[in-house]
Amino acid sequence: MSSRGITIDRRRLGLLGAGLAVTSSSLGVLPDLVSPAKAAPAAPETGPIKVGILHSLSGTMAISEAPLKDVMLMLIAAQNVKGGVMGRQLQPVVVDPASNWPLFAEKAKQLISVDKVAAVFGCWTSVSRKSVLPVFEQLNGILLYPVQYEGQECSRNVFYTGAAPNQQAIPAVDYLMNQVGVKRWVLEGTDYVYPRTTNKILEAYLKSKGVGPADLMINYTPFGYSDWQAEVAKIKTFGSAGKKTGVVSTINGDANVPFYKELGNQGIKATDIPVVAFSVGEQELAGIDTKPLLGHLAAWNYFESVDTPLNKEVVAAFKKSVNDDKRVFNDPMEAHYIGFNMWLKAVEKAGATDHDAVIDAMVGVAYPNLSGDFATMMPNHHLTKPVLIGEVQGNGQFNVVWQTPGLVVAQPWSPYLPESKNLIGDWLPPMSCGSYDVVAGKCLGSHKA
Amino acid sequence: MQLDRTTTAVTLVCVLGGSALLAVSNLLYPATSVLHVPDFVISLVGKYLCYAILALAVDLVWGYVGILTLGHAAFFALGGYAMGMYLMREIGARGVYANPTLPDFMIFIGWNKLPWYWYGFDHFLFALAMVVLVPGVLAGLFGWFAFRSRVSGVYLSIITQALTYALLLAFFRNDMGFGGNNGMTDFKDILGFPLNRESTSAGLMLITAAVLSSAFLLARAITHSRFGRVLVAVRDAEARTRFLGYRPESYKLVVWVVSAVIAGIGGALYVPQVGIINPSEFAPGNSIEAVIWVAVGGRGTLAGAILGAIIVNLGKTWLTNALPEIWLFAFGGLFILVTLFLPRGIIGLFAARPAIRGAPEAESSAAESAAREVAG
Amino acid sequence: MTNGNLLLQLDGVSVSFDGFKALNELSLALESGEMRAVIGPNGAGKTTMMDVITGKTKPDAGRVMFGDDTDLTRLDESAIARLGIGRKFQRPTVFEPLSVRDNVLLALDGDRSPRFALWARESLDEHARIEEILRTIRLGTERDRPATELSHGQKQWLELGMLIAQDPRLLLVDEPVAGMTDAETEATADLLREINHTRTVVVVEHDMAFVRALGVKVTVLHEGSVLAEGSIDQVQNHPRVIEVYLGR
Amino acid sequence: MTRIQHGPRKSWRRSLYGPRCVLLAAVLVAVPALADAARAAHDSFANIAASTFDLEAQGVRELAVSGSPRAAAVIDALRDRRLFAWKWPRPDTPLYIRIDTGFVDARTGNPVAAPNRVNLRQVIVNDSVRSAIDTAEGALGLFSSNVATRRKAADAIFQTADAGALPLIERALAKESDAEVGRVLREARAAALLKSNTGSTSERLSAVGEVAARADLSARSLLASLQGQTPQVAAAIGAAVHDIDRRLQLWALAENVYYGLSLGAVLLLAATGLAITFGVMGVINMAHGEMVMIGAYTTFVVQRLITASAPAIDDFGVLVAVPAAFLVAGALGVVIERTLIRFLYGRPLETLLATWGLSLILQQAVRSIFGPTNQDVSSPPWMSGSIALGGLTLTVNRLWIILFAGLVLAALMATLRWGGLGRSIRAVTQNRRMAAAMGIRTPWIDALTFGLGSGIAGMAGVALSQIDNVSPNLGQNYIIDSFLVVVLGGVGNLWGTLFAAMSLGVVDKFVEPFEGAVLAKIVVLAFLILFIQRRPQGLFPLKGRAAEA
Repeated sequence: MSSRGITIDRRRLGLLGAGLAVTSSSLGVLPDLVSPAKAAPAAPETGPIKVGILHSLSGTMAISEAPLKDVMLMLIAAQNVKGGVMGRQLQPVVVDPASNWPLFAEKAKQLISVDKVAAVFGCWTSVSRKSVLPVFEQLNGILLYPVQYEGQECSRNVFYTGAAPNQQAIPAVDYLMNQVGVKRWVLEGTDYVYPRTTNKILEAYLKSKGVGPADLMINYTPFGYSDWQAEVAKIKTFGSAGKKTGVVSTINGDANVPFYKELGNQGIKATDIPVVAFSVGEQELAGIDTKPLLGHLAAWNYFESVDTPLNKEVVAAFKKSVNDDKRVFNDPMEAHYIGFNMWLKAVEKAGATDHDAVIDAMVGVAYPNLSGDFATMMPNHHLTKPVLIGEVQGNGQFNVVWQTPGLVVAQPWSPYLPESKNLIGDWLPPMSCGSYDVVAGKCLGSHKA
Repeated sequence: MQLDRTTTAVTLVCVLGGSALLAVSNLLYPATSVLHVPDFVISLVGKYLCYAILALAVDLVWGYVGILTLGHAAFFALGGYAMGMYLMREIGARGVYANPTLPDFMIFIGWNKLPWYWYGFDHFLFALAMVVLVPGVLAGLFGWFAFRSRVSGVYLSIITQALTYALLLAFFRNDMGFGGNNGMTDFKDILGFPLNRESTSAGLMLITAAVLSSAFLLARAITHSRFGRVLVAVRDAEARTRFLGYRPESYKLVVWVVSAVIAGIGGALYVPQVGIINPSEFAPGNSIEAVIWVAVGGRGTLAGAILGAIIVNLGKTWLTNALPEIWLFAFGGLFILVTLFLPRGIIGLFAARPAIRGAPEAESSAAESAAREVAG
Repeated sequence: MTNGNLLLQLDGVSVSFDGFKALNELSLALESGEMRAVIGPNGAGKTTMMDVITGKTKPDAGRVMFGDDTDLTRLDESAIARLGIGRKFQRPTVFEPLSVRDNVLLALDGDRSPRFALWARESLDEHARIEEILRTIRLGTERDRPATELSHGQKQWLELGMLIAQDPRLLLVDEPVAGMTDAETEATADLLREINHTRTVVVVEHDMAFVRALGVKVTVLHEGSVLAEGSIDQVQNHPRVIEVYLGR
Repeated sequence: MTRIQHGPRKSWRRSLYGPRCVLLAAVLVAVPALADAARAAHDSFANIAASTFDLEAQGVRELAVSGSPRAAAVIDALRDRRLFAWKWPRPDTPLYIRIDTGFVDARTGNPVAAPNRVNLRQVIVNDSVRSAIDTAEGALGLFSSNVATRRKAADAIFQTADAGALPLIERALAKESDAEVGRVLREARAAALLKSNTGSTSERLSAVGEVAARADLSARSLLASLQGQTPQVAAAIGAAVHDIDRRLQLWALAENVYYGLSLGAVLLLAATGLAITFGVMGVINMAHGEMVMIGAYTTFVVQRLITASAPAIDDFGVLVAVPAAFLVAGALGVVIERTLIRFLYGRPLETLLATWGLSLILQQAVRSIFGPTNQDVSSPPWMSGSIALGGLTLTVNRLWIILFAGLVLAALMATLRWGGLGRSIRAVTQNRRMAAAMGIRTPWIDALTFGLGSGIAGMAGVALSQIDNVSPNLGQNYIIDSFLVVVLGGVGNLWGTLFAAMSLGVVDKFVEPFEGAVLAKIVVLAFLILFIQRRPQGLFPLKGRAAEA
């Protein structure tokens, strides 16, 4: 009897039923449950303009993403003081995708379809971007994505304010090749899409520069890898072939500290084998022992240390807004700064928050970089950027040792990869296509607007 | 018996009725209406129902045979990957590189030919078969080894965790050909129904509800059969059942495989609704989370598993919005409170007599064996 | 003593747990239809002997022949049980959450395969046998209560009932009357004798009065091997037995 | 066995303004060749602020040998980015050094009125310049009175193998008393000789021999880098390189074992605590990893406190942290046992769930207190760098960890065997009732045992803080491995734990080169799953009635 499922006495059965019923019906009122604002029928033309902020505030990615939320809040507050845009105030809608990729998609849906935000600033990892991409394309939203990434993507609904590979990786390699005289290359990366693609591009690029396969070593390690002994020893041996050797590191976040420590301990100094990293910025250096990293390099489009009045002003404003002097300002934060201001301009240009209008208006908008000169939103929804090479300093900051003479135009489709060498993205009519095959003369994939 | 039927009825009504209600108000009422349920709520509910299926699978093995599985999310994810592979092939030439056969991520890592284990996934039925077979076979092998060599109690729990952990690492590797860390996403349509259409997501949710209900009925049928009673017997006094001439291992194996398959189907339904499948689904934490859903709802009461999954996830959705930093405290606290003060879960509160009076004894016997194993 | 053929034969069985010899060259023969009482001080190896017979423990040396041709040491518990060897534990172990009749139902001899269990419906014959057994163990009125609610004595009886349901050729009964009232003990003795009409029984017991009441051949174990064998009076007067029990 | 300090170099500010300057002066008087260079002192600053790094590096070399009394100070300033030059490059550009009080003229060292920043640019260095600075340092170090410094300098000279340094080396050799340093200097000379395309074939051949004798990577890379040699020499070089490679391969094998052992040591540390709580008490503590994490954070806090209060013993903060971590984690363990675990004895699966919940709480708590970012735990000099043992490079921090793991295990075994607590623990685990009857307060012993296990986990955290990130998720990465180690080794058997940890480490490191790090881990896991199923009791099962059933 009692073994058969469960036994209920009649008095309480009602309760149980009620319990389940409440649960199921409560799903109906989820919109109120999950978002403070009541579901509006359609984006209102009056009242505050809502801006979505989609960055992980908890979980493993919180380290990198939480500061971006602070930047956005600062920018929005500042803009509201200036009277908002088109006479309307801006209202931030912050959600926490908790470093959980499916949750990113869910929250994106909520922001666009329930909160009816005018634009979303968010995502960090490639996988989070990939998981929200279909949502933005389906609901025709606007995403401003502030992080350097692997490229090979060009969506109409996304504005990539971070660097494409040719705006970070390739100049860095040029620097090592020409300024430091590196002849032998180690491409060391964490095993996920960004390093894989970047290294593929670099491999092709280096080959095109006449680097033989014997002088190229590519190596992948898992996330959070901490036991670098063998790997570093490999690099050491590889570097003992009598040619100047350099390491191009696409190692992700947490694995970096043990890596540099091991380098230091095995006696590899930046002067022997320089390491240039693409994922190590001020935020990553904050609060780690930088001694082992001294003199190693990083390639970004911005460093907090760049010496321009505008930069000093913005950084100061940020530190004030979070009233913490120890907080740092890094490349993706600058990207958000530029992206946000570009979006404002676009809204004013379009005279509305209507997505299609804004998307078209964005292209061609220019705004000053914190590192000087102007960033322009190109028809491929990427920015023109300067590329800076910085050396790690004792104080967790970078010192710029080299900088591209001019601005670099992004190539989301790498010309060094066979599958994408004929592709370009151009969202201006007549082309209006994210992946246009200039040879076949037709638009590939489903990116046609 | 009478009362038990009523519980079942209540559960079915709530699952089917509730979801139907939502679907209707989503499709019939215009977006302007107050009664309109936004699209994302539908996919949200769909997600919850998938979790409920997973919870059901966990309850079947934990509640009735006392196998505390810390790796069931692995079967869930495998089912999801099987479905994901189908959806990937469905994209066809609409991918970024317009390659009719190769998924984008393969071109990404420079493959020019489809690996053999991707063959056939362009057929929906084949994919469905895999959804059932892959988790089933893996569970079969794993269980056959484990149960035959009488690995039990915490040891079993630990190696189930190791299993899902190993799979996690494996699927992270890009060379595996399953999209590495990014997994698979950007799906276009399923059986020709575009995934981005409201009616599709509503339909998927309804199907999920239907599957959940039938899984519930199946599980109920199993646990009510003589087989089910043997399971309880094995859970509480495995040695005794041996001396009665039963082979506990074969009973465990059967229910283990069934449970894994249910979990796999849940995963298959999960993927089209959340639009992405990637290795993070294998994370050991997910499996343990599923166990706590069951614990909250009430272990060994199938209805409780469903209730728990939905309630906990509602709380998660709400908390991650309202107070992100509180979330982990609340969730962790839930584990402790439930195990300390609510060993029979929410349903237990309603049950006149212990739903599984055996539970504490069951544990203590398990404990003794553990104690014996570690004695000295 | 009946002069039937040998049903069970332990032949030089030794079991040792790191150094400590639980069974030491134990040899013991049992005729079918016989009831045998096994006594001995703690650590004499009584329970270990049962473990060996039922396949729970594999001996380091020696054979355990069941009938003429089956060596039990090669089989596992469930196989041995299906050969027709039933065991009752010292501490009554029944399936607590299951109802009394379900306990008996699961014990009824028959197909033990999962496939069968999945589709099995309770047949009339099964029903009849369950009712009969419930009557024999005097739990008819308790049939639908969960076993966990039974008194200690009732659990002991339920377990015996399950043994009967198994319909074994050989019963191994470990301290059946531990913690029973005199009346219950009396009844249990009767029940065992009744069972013995059709089956071979081995009773391990401390309670001398009970063993005397059974009035059967007694085997005394000491330090893992047979110390003495015979009627209760014979063994009680056996000098070495006295020495072992009373010490010097 | 020679000890090379690879750790972060001390800033010149400390080292040079003091004895080094004197030393430099000494060099100057000692070396007439440099003295007449000094006459050209005013030029020697020309390139120091050059517009290209190559020219700048050139400038550093010039300045280093120029013998200008300001050389050390200027090079020091350059390294620390305190050197400022006229924005628009010109040979006689004014050079300023920023000091705390203001600016001084780089050439004279006299204070100057703060120049208008607008016209100044900070002179920056990159790696090529920095290596030039290293050579300069080497040049100066060669004449140190301290043998170790000379040894280091000689090594630096050898590494850079700069033909221009030949005369310098010769002078140093002439004065060198220490045999060891002398050898290195001769090697350096040989290297420099080979670089400079001077010297007769026979000289060059012997030089090759001398360099090859080092038989290490730097020798190999030097030889491999030599181009356009006479066939005879080239052949000798080829043979030498091949010979070195062959030796290195053997060493590589030994090195792999070392890597395996050090990984094993880490696993052992992480698992030892668990061997107590799980192995001895049978408590499934999923929050074990968090105990390790808390130990690591304790290290962080202790270091902070010491830096704040007693900078003198800064380098030994780690040592202080060991007992601290033990106490903190141990105390926490006792609290947990009293408030949570004890209600769950005999219900291992519930314990598992509850402690998992606990681990989430602990992680989030640490995240809220210290923030989500990694914390900065620095490695003291005596724990960084590496020891060269023949062809082996043994990293010092790993050596310490291996040693530490051994000590912890030994101490634990001793406690269990001879300690009063250990006796009671064994009594309780063997026969609780009897122990209680004999007046042992079993609940208290339970608490202490759990505390002991947690405390050991805390000490593991101190070690891990030296090689891994100190972040809230630190423990997560070790919990599964720890359980597998304990189970593999045979529960309740410390020797088994030791053996299991070490063999896992070595296996992992030997699979890694072939399969890559990820697959290595997977292979090990798969192997473990199968193994545990074959031998549920682990490598060293406990026999006995208890273990049966």
